[in-house]
Amino acid sequence: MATIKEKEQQIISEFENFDDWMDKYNYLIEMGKSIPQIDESQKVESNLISGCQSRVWLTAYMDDGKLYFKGDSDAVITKGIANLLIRVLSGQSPDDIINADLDFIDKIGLREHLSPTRSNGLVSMIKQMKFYAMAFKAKKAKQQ
Amino acid sequence: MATIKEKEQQIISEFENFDDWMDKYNYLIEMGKSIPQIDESQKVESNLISGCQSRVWLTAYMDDGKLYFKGDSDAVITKGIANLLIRVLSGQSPDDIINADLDFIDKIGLREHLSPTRSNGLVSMIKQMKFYAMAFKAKKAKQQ
Amino acid sequence: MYQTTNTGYNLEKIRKDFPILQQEVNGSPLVYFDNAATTQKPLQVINAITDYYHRENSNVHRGVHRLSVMATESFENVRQKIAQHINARYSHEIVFTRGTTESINLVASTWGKKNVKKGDQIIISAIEHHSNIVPWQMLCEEVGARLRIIPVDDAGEMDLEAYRDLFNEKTRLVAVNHISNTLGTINPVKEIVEIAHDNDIPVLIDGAQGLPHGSVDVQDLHCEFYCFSGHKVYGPTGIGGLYGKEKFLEEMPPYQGGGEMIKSVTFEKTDYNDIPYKFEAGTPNVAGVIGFGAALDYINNLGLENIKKHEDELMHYATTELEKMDGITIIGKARNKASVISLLIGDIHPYDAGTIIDHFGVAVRTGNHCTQPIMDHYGIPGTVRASFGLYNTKTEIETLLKAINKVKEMFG
Amino acid sequence: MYQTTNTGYNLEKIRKDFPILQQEVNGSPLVYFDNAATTQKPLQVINAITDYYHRENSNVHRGVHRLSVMATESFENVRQKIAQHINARYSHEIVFTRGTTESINLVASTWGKKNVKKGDQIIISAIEHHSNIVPWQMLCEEVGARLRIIPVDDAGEMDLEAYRDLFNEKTRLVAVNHISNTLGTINPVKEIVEIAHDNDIPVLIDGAQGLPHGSVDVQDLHCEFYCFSGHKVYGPTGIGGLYGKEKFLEEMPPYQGGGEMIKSVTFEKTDYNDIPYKFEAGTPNVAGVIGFGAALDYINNLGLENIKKHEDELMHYATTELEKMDGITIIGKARNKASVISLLIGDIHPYDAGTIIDHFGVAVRTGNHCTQPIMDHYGIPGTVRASFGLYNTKTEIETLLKAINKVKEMFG
Ligand SMILES: Cc1ncc(COP(=O)(O)O)c(C=O)c1O
Ligand SMILES: Cc1ncc(COP(=O)(O)O)c(C=O)c1O
Repeated sequence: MATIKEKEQQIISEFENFDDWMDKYNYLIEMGKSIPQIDESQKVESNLISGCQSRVWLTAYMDDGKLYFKGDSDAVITKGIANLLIRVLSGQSPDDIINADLDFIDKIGLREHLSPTRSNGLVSMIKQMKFYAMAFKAKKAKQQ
Repeated sequence: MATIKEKEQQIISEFENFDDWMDKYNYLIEMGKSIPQIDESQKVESNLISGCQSRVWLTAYMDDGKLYFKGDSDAVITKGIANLLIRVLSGQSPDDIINADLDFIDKIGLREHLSPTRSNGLVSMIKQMKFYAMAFKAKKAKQQ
Repeated sequence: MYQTTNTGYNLEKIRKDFPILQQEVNGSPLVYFDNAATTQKPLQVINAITDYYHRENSNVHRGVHRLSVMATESFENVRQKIAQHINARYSHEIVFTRGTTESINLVASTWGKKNVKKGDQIIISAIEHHSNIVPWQMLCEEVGARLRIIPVDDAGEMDLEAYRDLFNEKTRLVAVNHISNTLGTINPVKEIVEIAHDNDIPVLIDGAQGLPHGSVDVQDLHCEFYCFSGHKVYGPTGIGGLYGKEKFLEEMPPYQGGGEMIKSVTFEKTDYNDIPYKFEAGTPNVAGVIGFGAALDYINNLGLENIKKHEDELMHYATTELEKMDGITIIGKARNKASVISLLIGDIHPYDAGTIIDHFGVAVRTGNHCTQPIMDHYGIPGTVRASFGLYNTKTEIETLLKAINKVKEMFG
Repeated sequence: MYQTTNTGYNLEKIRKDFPILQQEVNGSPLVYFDNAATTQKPLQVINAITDYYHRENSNVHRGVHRLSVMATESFENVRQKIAQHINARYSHEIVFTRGTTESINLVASTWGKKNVKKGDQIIISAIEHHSNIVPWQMLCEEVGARLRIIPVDDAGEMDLEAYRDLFNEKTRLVAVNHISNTLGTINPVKEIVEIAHDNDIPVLIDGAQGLPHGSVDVQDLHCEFYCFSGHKVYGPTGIGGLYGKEKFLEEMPPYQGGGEMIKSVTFEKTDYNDIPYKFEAGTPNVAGVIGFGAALDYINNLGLENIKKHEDELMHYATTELEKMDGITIIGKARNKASVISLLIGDIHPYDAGTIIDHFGVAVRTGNHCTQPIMDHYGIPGTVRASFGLYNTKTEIETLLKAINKVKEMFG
């Protein structure tokens, strides 16, 4: 399994192929549309991260010491970016997730979507992912 | 007895003699100091017009259809200007007092002391003088 | 250069007054269609603020020195100018606040707390901005009163028959907006006030969008309160006002405590100042007030009727063109509308649409526009909103149409 | 040209940053000694406001378009800058308000109403600004609590022994000023907080005069709340802030209702936003915030220590010279004093003195300085107050001394 850094680098390379913003967004839309990530039955209040502009749903589970995420959003671009984040963080260890700085978002020119004041739900989604990582880590520590 | 306009003109002429602001203020100070207008015993709450910067006391009485004022202030310049106002309005009929526009204050260059926001009490004093005039007029009308 | 049938309205010259419009965004000229959120400022306003700081900045009221006298005069002149602009009877009926939101809160926390009791009712409409909902909700919660809602039909118009029926012996206040920031509906406020007065109930009007779009005459409207923001009418941020009928302001308890709003203070007893000062505790936003005055001068120089005519022209043009396009739903079709258009592009999420439109340099707003209940009414998460100001052009609308076509293409 | 022992403090250059200081008043160069009322603004601040309106003006938060993103970033950067400036732990501990007065009112009407009940007591001092008296009086009146007053001695210092004795099981809050605007006393706020905390009581500090005169470290002070105004620290009017410890802000009910401060609104139920937004209803004074940030940059560039050293020098020079003159009484002689001098000239009324001094182009303040109780304590109607800022000079003080001599001559 590739590390977070390796996966980030992969995505950065993919985005380097795009000449203009429209190609980039078309790719995001593609990703947002093509990958259904979460069951409709899981789109419930408790999995909802409300942003003022768009809504994000997130679920997580632990398997063999790694954390896996599924996500969705009512806005396609938000969903596309959410999927990039999930691609990078899903399947990693809680510690790596907690420490990830995710600056690839910056490098591929989508920083503004992660502004805390954009309220598309993505900033809260990252917080929630790290929160899950901390929670699973604490649970594991207790069990040992 | 001179009319209000005549008295205003008199004061304007007096002030035309002054070359600079200092002479003008010296004259005001003179007037403020030399003319004790009101009995100490009358400097009571009910005669007080409170300004935030200086305090003004005012009393009034009616004699033979004319209204007479006495006034005082804890600040000398305020007192000087108060005395100018009294000189002009005292001994006039209620109607003339109500209608007086007192623009001589402007002409002798003391307008800023009569700004409603200067709060030396002078604006309220003029209001109070006109209020007395209206009250005495109403009383007289009733008696007839 | 710019098409307009509005002779005498020199759009080219007007646009030069707004430095921000000369800017490029994402390589395209900025098209600013977010005027309902806030308007851009002409040089006349910016310069008035600069001049104030260069020449007379000082704390107002009670100073004996020259700067303070000058600043106070400029400050109070604007109060008078606003009073004239909305035809208030007295300038002391104008209270300076941070903006519409604070004006409404002021009334809720002074007049409201004195007059609204347990079991009482306050009437608002289904098409209010959060700023004209939440203060009343908070008041209701505190005293145990409740809100009654004037329903709104699908066109975005209030149901006046239903409104009439809401009155009963528990009604204490009607609070409605003059013009909806989301749908553009120009509400029949004069009639609303008349009906309320037939029931002896006072009316507060949220005029945030009323002041920018035509002339306001509070004596003609007969409303008890009218609330407005400077930044929505080409003035600075951080300043606005509350008009209140003298008698109402007189009887209201004070708002915030502090300097300016008192006559005398001892630890035992404090005497409050006269209106409007009773409601203006602390150092006011003097530069903001000066800029607000310059903004009113600016629009009055252009002519309120001219501005309205221009904006209406833009709105009708945009509406006609949008209705020609496939898959566009315009939300809000009141007969009497100001220059605000809310729309949906197919079932494309407003956030997606707004993101793409931004890349064409066009600033539209997306989301619920702080009017969530009316979004819930339509069953939608939000809209894309284009709102036009006095400097916008038909060419700019064409750019928007192009961007919308691109959105359809990309998400189609 | 300007004498100063403060090497590296280039007064001549600094003065060029302040366009208003180039002005004449009554034929003499303006001498601005009313800095405790409000300070003048450097070009850096004025330009920041102008730039903002020229380049990024937009409503903040929640917009997806470029201007809104830019404005929001600039806006939030200033929040962070302020947090750093006063060493707050988190930037969400900074709430934007109109100024100190509103910050105090905010705490009184949220934290206060929740925590102060009938019979409770609030401790303030005899030397507070009306803005730190009246909000507590209003709160006390509403809930049936009462004020306890820390006495002040003739030098203008609080009696800490008496303060200690004021605490009892009914005490709920201590609210005191950092630096007195009338007497210049720098109060021992750290010790005051310690004593309060020994009694488990939170402390609000009125920092209106604290922020302009030295560095403030809220974590070192350990205070629960710290209130300040932008316009007193070379920033614009209409903007200020409240620092509150996270835990306190979290637990406080919201302040005003409206846009920005909510997460979701239905007519049945409203969810409030996180701190600090919960307390920031309505469109904020964005340009004011930007200018405030520029002001902090400006004083930090000069160096807080340098400014303080310069101001202290002016104050000591003025004090020494005034003490040499006959018939001058300086009111307030605390050992630890900021650059504020209140004085009486014989028994000449302050209004008379101020009027004459103004004719020399010197702006001093006269009156009770919104601190009537301390005037009552001294049994005087007011004082003449000269307060120095970072741009003042010894030459200017000499002009003041000349004017005072003239006052003595004219009223002698
Ligand atoms: C000590 C003190 N507290 C409070 C205030 C009130 O500040 P503002 O008027 O900016 O709200 C001032 C200034 O007037 C002050 O000097
Ligand atoms: C109809 C309406 N009411 C109230 C407001 C609130 O105005 P402000 O944010 O200036 O307080 C707005 C603007 O956001 C509005 O459009």
